[in-house]
Amino acid sequence: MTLVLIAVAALTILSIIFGALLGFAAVRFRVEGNPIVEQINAILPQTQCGQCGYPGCRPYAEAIAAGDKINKCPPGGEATIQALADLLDIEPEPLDAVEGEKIPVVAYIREEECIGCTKCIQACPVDAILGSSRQMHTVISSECTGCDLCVEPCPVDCIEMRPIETDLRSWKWQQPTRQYQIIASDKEALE
Amino acid sequence: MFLSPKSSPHTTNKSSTQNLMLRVILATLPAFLVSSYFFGIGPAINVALCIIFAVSIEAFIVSLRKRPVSYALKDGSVIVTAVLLGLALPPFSSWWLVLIAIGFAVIFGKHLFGGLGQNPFNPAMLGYVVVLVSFPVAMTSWPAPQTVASSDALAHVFLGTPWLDAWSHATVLDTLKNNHSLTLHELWQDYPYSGWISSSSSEWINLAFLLGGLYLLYKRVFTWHAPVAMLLALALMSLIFWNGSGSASNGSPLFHLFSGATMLGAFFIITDPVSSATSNQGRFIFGLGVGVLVYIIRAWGGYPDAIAFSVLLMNLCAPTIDYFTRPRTYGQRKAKRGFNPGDN
Amino acid sequence: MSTSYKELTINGLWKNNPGLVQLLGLCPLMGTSNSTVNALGLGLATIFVLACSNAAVSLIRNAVTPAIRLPAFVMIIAALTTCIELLMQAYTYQLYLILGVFIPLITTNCVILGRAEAFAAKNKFVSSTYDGFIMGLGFALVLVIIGMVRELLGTGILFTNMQLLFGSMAANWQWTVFPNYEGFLLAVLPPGAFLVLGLMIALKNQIDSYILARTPVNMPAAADRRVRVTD
Amino acid sequence: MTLWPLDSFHGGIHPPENKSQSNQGNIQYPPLPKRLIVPVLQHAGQPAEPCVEIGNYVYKGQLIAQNMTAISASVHAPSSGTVTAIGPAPYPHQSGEPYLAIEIHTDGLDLWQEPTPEINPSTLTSAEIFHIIQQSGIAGLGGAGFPTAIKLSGKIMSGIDSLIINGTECEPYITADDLLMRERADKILAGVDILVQLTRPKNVLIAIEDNKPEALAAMQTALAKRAYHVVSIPTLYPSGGERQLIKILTGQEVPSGSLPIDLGIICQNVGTAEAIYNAVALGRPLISRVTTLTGAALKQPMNVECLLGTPIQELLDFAGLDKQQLSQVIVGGPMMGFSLGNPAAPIIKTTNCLIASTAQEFPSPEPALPCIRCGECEQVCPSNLLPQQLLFFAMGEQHEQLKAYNLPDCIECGACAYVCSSKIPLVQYYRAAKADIRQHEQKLAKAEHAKQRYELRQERLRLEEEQKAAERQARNERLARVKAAQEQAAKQESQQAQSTGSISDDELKRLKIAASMAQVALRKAEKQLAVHDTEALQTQIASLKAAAKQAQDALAAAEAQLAQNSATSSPAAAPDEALKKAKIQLAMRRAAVKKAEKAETDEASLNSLRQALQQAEQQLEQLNQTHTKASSTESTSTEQKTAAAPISDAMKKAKIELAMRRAALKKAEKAGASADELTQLQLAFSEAEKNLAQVSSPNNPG
Amino acid sequence: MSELFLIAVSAILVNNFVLVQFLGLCPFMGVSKKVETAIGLSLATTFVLTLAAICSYLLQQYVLKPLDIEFLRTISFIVVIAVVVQFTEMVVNKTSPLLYRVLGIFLPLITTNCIVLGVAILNANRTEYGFVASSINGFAAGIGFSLVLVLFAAMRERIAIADVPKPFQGAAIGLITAGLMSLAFMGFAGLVKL
Amino acid sequence: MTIQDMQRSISKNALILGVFAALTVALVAVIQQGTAEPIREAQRLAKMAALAEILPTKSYDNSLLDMQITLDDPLLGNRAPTPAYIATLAGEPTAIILQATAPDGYNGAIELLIGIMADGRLSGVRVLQHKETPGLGDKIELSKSDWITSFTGKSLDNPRAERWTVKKERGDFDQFAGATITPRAVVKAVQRALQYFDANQANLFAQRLTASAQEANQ
Ligand SMILES: Cc1cc2nc3c(=O)[nH]c(=O)nc-3n(C[C@H](O)[C@H](O)[C@H](O)COP(=O)(O)O)c2cc1C
Ligand SMILES: Cc1cc2nc3c(=O)[nH]c(=O)nc-3n(C[C@H](O)[C@H](O)[C@H](O)COP(=O)(O)O)c2cc1C
Ligand SMILES: Cc1cc2nc3c(=O)[nH]c(=O)nc-3n(C[C@H](O)[C@H](O)[C@H](O)COP(=O)(O)O)c2cc1C
Ligand SMILES: Cc1cc2nc3c(=O)[nH]c(=O)nc-3n(C[C@H](O)[C@H](O)[C@H](O)CO)c2cc1C
Ligand code: SF4
Ligand code: SF4
Ligand code: SF4
Ligand code: SF4
Ligand code: FES
Repeated sequence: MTLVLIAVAALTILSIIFGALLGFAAVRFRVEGNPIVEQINAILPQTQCGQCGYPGCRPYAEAIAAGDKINKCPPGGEATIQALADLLDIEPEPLDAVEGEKIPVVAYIREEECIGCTKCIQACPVDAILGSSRQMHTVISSECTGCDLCVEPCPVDCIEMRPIETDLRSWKWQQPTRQYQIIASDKEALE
Repeated sequence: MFLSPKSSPHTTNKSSTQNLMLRVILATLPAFLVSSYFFGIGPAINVALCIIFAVSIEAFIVSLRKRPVSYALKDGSVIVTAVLLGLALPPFSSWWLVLIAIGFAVIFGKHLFGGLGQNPFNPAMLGYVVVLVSFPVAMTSWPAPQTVASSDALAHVFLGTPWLDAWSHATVLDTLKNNHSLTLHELWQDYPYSGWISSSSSEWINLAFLLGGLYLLYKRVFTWHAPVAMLLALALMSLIFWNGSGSASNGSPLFHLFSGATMLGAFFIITDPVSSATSNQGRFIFGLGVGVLVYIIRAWGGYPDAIAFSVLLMNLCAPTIDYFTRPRTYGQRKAKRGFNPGDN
Repeated sequence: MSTSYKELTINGLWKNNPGLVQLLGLCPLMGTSNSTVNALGLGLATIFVLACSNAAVSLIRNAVTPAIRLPAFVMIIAALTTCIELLMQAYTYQLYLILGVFIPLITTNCVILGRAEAFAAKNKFVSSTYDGFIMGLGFALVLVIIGMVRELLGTGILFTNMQLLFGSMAANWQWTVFPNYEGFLLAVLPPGAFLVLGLMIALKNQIDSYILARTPVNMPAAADRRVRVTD
Repeated sequence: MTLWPLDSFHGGIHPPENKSQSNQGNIQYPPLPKRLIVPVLQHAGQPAEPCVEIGNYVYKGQLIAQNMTAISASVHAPSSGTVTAIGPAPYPHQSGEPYLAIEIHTDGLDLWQEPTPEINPSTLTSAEIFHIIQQSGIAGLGGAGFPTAIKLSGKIMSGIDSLIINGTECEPYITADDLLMRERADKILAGVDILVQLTRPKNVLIAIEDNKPEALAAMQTALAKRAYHVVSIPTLYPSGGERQLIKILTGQEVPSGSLPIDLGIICQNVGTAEAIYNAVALGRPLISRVTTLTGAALKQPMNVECLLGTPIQELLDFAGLDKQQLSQVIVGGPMMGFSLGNPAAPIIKTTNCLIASTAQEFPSPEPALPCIRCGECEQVCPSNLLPQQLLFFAMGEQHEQLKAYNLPDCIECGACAYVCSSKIPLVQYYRAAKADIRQHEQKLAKAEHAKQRYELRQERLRLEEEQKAAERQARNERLARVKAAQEQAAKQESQQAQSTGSISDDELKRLKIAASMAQVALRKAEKQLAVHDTEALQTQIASLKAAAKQAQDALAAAEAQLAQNSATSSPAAAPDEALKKAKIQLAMRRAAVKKAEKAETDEASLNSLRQALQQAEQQLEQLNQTHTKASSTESTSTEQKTAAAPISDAMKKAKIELAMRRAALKKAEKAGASADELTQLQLAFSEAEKNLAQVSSPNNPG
Repeated sequence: MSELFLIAVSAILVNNFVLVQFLGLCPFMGVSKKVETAIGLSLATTFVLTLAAICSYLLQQYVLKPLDIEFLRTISFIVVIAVVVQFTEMVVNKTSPLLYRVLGIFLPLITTNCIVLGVAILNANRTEYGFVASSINGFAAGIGFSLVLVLFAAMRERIAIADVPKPFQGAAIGLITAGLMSLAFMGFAGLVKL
Repeated sequence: MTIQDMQRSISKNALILGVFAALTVALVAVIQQGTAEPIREAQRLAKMAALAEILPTKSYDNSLLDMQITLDDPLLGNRAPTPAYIATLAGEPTAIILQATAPDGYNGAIELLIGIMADGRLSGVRVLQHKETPGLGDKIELSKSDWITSFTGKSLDNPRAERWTVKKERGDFDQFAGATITPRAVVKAVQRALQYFDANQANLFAQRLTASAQEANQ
């Protein structure tokens, strides 16, 4: 029985000391803020489109920091998932979206149809639409992130998402096709 | 029309990977012949079995992955692996042992990592080590030269008739390891086949590999860095730790350079471009590492020959060596090497 | 978090299996899987500790402050481990000797602390206990399967030395599967552990993708989730 | 030849030279083409802007496209004739895609606008010379095509260390510079003189590979008493690369990311030197160049002096193209050139060589095998990169790693791919990866920008919200104070508070943004202050605080003014008021219709709703008309209105109607409405269209 | 002296704690995707391991043994380790952002790293180990861990871009590589007989 | 942060952790109390079983574990002093059980338990602990092969000293195929233990009195 008492006493004393130490450290060395959120936010594409289920990129960054999945941002696509996986040192997962990655687009307002209702202006998270009430609106395509949030609110459906135009100068080299890709049969592979 | 334009350059030189592999196979010929002189059809059976198994396994795996089989096979690299493994295994190994060795080499050594060019470990040595640790008895039983009749050999390999004790024969390295009382002279003397430096079959085989290796060096299949570094390191180590006497002293430099698989390793194994370091500097370090490890394991470790383990151990280090031996790019102030916690 | 028991079960045994998916608790998984009996012994011990620690943590989850959460949880786990260690020492002494350091190391089996932090610290008593049990079971299953595979490949025999765990009545459970087997040493040596687990994970991946390919995907409506940034 | 201490660079290769085919004869002059296609982008950088119109007559050497930005070069008419088209035209590029070009039908007269007197450049000041070079559209003729003027602009005042004249011509097949040096050494040197006058270098080095003895001799002879060094350098590809050449000649390396000029070195091609002479001394802008025509598919390989804009096809025919033999046309050399996407494309300033090759000459590559890390590529890379590592990272699209392994320092010389034993098109991987990285970086920059805009917007909305809340509160208080008294006045006030679209509102918005931005800056600084407390920061914060306060004050003042304004202009607001009401009504009706449509109400009720909608619309229209009248008569300022002519209201209405119908139709289609519903909607739609046509036809002035 | 050297060689190579003795595998598999992070974890682990070996030796010699409560070994060791780790993390986090980036973020991972408790317990089991031998063993265990972790990370960086068959991508090929590493380390078998 | 803040944090955390410690340790201590006896029993049984295995049951009548002395001699090769057990029949010493270590096994030391009868014959040898390669060297375990029983009945001069080695070196003892080192190490260790016994027999059996005295004291 004494052994029990000794044991309990010894470890309890030890623990009290440790508890006090940590209690002290918890106050003395408290750190504010959560830098990881900033880092995550820096990786997200800042399209502010809400497709991740959060109202904007920053809230999603906070959610990731709190443990949400990293594969919910369609505009960011695989690259963002990979970057997040690297940052957080977790396994990348395939994109959790119905259509997967999209080709880059910008909004285009068919001006002759626009009735100037300003609904799209209110919807655009980055103020990429110019115009005021009863005036025709146009999209500043260099500012538009292609989030398509303005499409739905438009009462006359005059906004469409157009693929970003390419020309000679935006033409880019593609990776050569791998040999096995050329000859490989199209059967479902072990891959 | 020009869906995927092809980039410059529009012309290339005549080198080709198939050609490289072919040369390596060709260069093993002297060693194969010498080996056959000593061990009869043993090496031939080994090599033939290895090639047959290797090609079938590779074809099978590639087709499992739904990739074009002919494309994967035509580089010939799997044949190099098979030939080298076949020459490294003891003659008259049972067929199933050969199968396990080459199977591990091709599957675990090569294709699980994505096939040619992507394997971190040397496939042939991987296969060798797998059977070495799994069947140490069979793997350390070398037949005494010119004792095994072909028919008995075939029966042993394919039907599993037991190995006659009379055939079995400790190699010099085994003896060095296990018998700490012989003089150097006695060490060599034990072997009745008159040789150049002394009298063991292993010298002749090593010389043959050296010949093939020099041919490859001449043909610029690889650079001198790795082989020279390895032989240098091995010679230096054995010189430092040699007290001039026999098996109690871990052997002389000449002894180490011409016993076991030294020359096979120096010219055919550590020169495998895929699994060694990439830059010349890196290859030199790689070779040094192999040489030092070979000596350490031979002299103080538990295994008689150490080429395979040393190569695998250095394969392990190769990416790290590459990481720390990046050259300084033109116009960069210093090479980007090592640990930079600041960046990211 | 109110996860149903079915979900917990599937999670623990397959979808989020600690050994195959979370890759936690690898040390005992490798270190004690060279024979079935070792694997079984440690597996049972782990189940016990996991279930009990989850239960305990869920009971005290509201009482700890962040600063001492880790030491407190660890203390509970260590205490439970010590209990099982003492018990094994008393009643399966031989096995205790064989498993050696891996019994006290149940304390640091990452699965246990992982579950304590990830599940028990947020859930009620019963579901926490169940989660602990199932996770432990999932872990033990993987452990035992690896143990069996390694034992079989390495020696050609299954269930040797079961008497260490089950007493003398189990002495003749030994089953020679391949008579005259040479023995493939690699399997019982350290590398074998990694290779067998690696192959098991690959197998699981393959099964998963097979299942995925068979089940028709029911497209979730993307619009459901869409949140307006602006209004 | 001067003995000059030579250094060397890492790697390099010796591909077969194949120069003797084309360097036997003299430079030839092909006939004047009927049609010149002159792209507005013939150099590295931004395109020039056309300054002629279709139908204009242009003289030879006349400016037809002006450089608008610094990194750009003007374009001049290569011959006299009529501009027949300005638009996308075939362009020498690997993609085969067209580009904006000015097409000139030559008149065969080859008329200069005015006779150009020869001048002695030494009489000109540096500024004048520089101006001439800038105006003459000179871009580097060595291949990269960098506008020469900017290259020279850097340190003219302080003088430079070395001027390197690049006559190495290290690529196989190309002999244009060789011939140029043999035949026009004096002109080149005269051009060099001008460059020397401009940049006052300590050394002038003319580098020529030792496989061109005639050129070396010619240059040496022409040198006369000049203190320049003609340096013979060993033949090794790519010693002509600017950075490699600098290393050979000076032993210095151009630091990654900086330019030769940072070392006080300028490197110019021999052709560029001649072009400078032509421009400064003869007053001739860059309108032609020497180009090598070679390849086994040509009967007479040669060098030609050809006008920019000459279709490549014509030149090849001139050199005796054997169409049966031809497999591809390579623009540039075999190491760095590209295979031409469209043979109708013209010669441009950077086109130094055309190789009409046969299939045997450049056989199509064998299928690439996997890289075996043999390290050949690493041995030859002039930039001392690790091509095989870059390849793996490029295949894995690991941009960070690619940057860490210095992909940006790859000069795309192709030496690695030339020696690769697995025949991997390495350069293409690098080009694709570089393009991806560039694209990715642009995306990142854009994201950052978007983030800022988003945050600004959030800030603005928040401020507006606060503002509104404050106003609401104020209003309530006021209402409480005046209670029942002057109900109408109170109402008006509240309307004004909400009124949008007046001038001062805009002003107000601007001020608000300014205020909020000041606030944001202040807060950021304060945050920083919380972390590191420095004096500089504190003063900064003080000033920021002041700025923020100022902004707030200005905002408050503006608001006060606005309140006054609206109080005074209240009568003008009356029609507005009615209009608004009508609109609201309209919107409500519309919404009702929509709802009904959605809910699939029966036709009858829908119709009645539609009628109501129409009514509302008419009402609105009337009001609108009166409103426009009113606003046009009244002297309310209309700054805020767009400059575009107001579309007549009727038309607008019709348009709106049309648009709505279209939208309804689309929506119905999407929702999978039944067939007759659809037809009905379609009918309505076409009616609306007709309507619009009616309304717009008399109205439309065009 | 040579005894200590052999202890170190044994812990680093022959009986490498990770590849041969199977301790610390979770962080070995989990934090080995990038060389930089691997180096960070290595440094942190080596630090904690040495510290833990020292602390647990003192605890064992001066508390547990005198009081005859050695059955509390596991519980007291782990609490000491947890507290030391957490305290260090808090201090580093606050005082040195750079050090925190390099080491700190890995510290919490280390409490549940078997190698720390494992070495402490193995040391305690080895009654013949004195203070110096215990500390050396702890430090060498850390070096051995670091060695294989960094080598493995460099290797995984390479494998990450290899064309690995789908079912093997990720953890599976990682484990197989680790297995082959362990196979290579078998070459050291018999080198040191402790 | 205020002083009170800190004090509160310190005392709160200390208290909670202390309570935890008290509770958990109490649990462990109670279990320890409960299992202490069975553990001692298990250890004792295990040891007894091991000892009993190598001594003929009829050759002794004392409780071996009670007749324990501590030995330390280089010939035994042990790193630390190890216990030895003396068997007596009717008070007369009949046998001794020693622990010896073969330091030169293939993978390190092999610990042996060696039973020697009073007349110098081996009554049995067992391996306590070893690290030899599974499948090769581990055949020295009785559960893998009965090689180890070949020692029974041998003594220092049976066979003669030069034959105390493996057959390969012209000795009397079998080696396993492909593993000479392990058996040789064991044979040598056993031989040394016999030499030790031969030299110290009288001394050892005399110690039994002290041993039992010690036992009494405890
Ligand atoms: C954005 C940019 C700016 C440049 N600015 C200068 C400059 O100021 N001065 C200069 O001498 N060259 C300048 N260059 C040109 C390069 O130094 C170099 O001459 C050109 O890229 C062609 O070299 P290469 O054919 O060897 O690649 C610039 C290039 C680029 C892409
Ligand atoms: C691989 C490579 C090879 C080159 N070879 C030559 C060459 O042989 N002659 C040349 O004048 N320019 C060559 N250049 C272009 C030069 O780098 C550089 O752009 C040019 O000399 C600058 O002069 P410019 O602006 O007058 O054209 C080469 C560039 C590269 C990247
Ligand atoms: C993986 C491996 C494990 C080995 N393990 C042992 C062992 O446990 N005991 C032993 O005596 N020899 C062991 N050896 C040593 C070899 O089998 C050695 O060649 C042998 O002891 C020499 O014996 P021999 O004279 O019968 O050929 C091992 C060798 C290998 C390759
Ligand atoms: C010089 C040279 C040496 C080679 N050495 C080996 C070798 O040691 N082992 C091997 O499996 N393959 C070797 N190969 C073949 C090939 O590189 C090998 O199959 C790849 O490692 C498989 O990806 C060699 C090839 C060359 C060109
Ligand atoms: S889905 Fe991506 S881009 Fe859109 S808001 Fe969410 S994080 Fe931002
Ligand atoms: S204009 Fe439309 S698509 Fe573009 S950013 Fe704004 S809301 Fe998104
Ligand atoms: S193309 Fe780039 S990587 Fe290849 S050799 Fe030239 S500079 Fe080096
Ligand atoms: S030359 Fe080709 S095969 Fe050789 S390392 Fe370079 S890229 Fe790989
Ligand atoms: S179980 Fe050992 S580190 Fe996780």
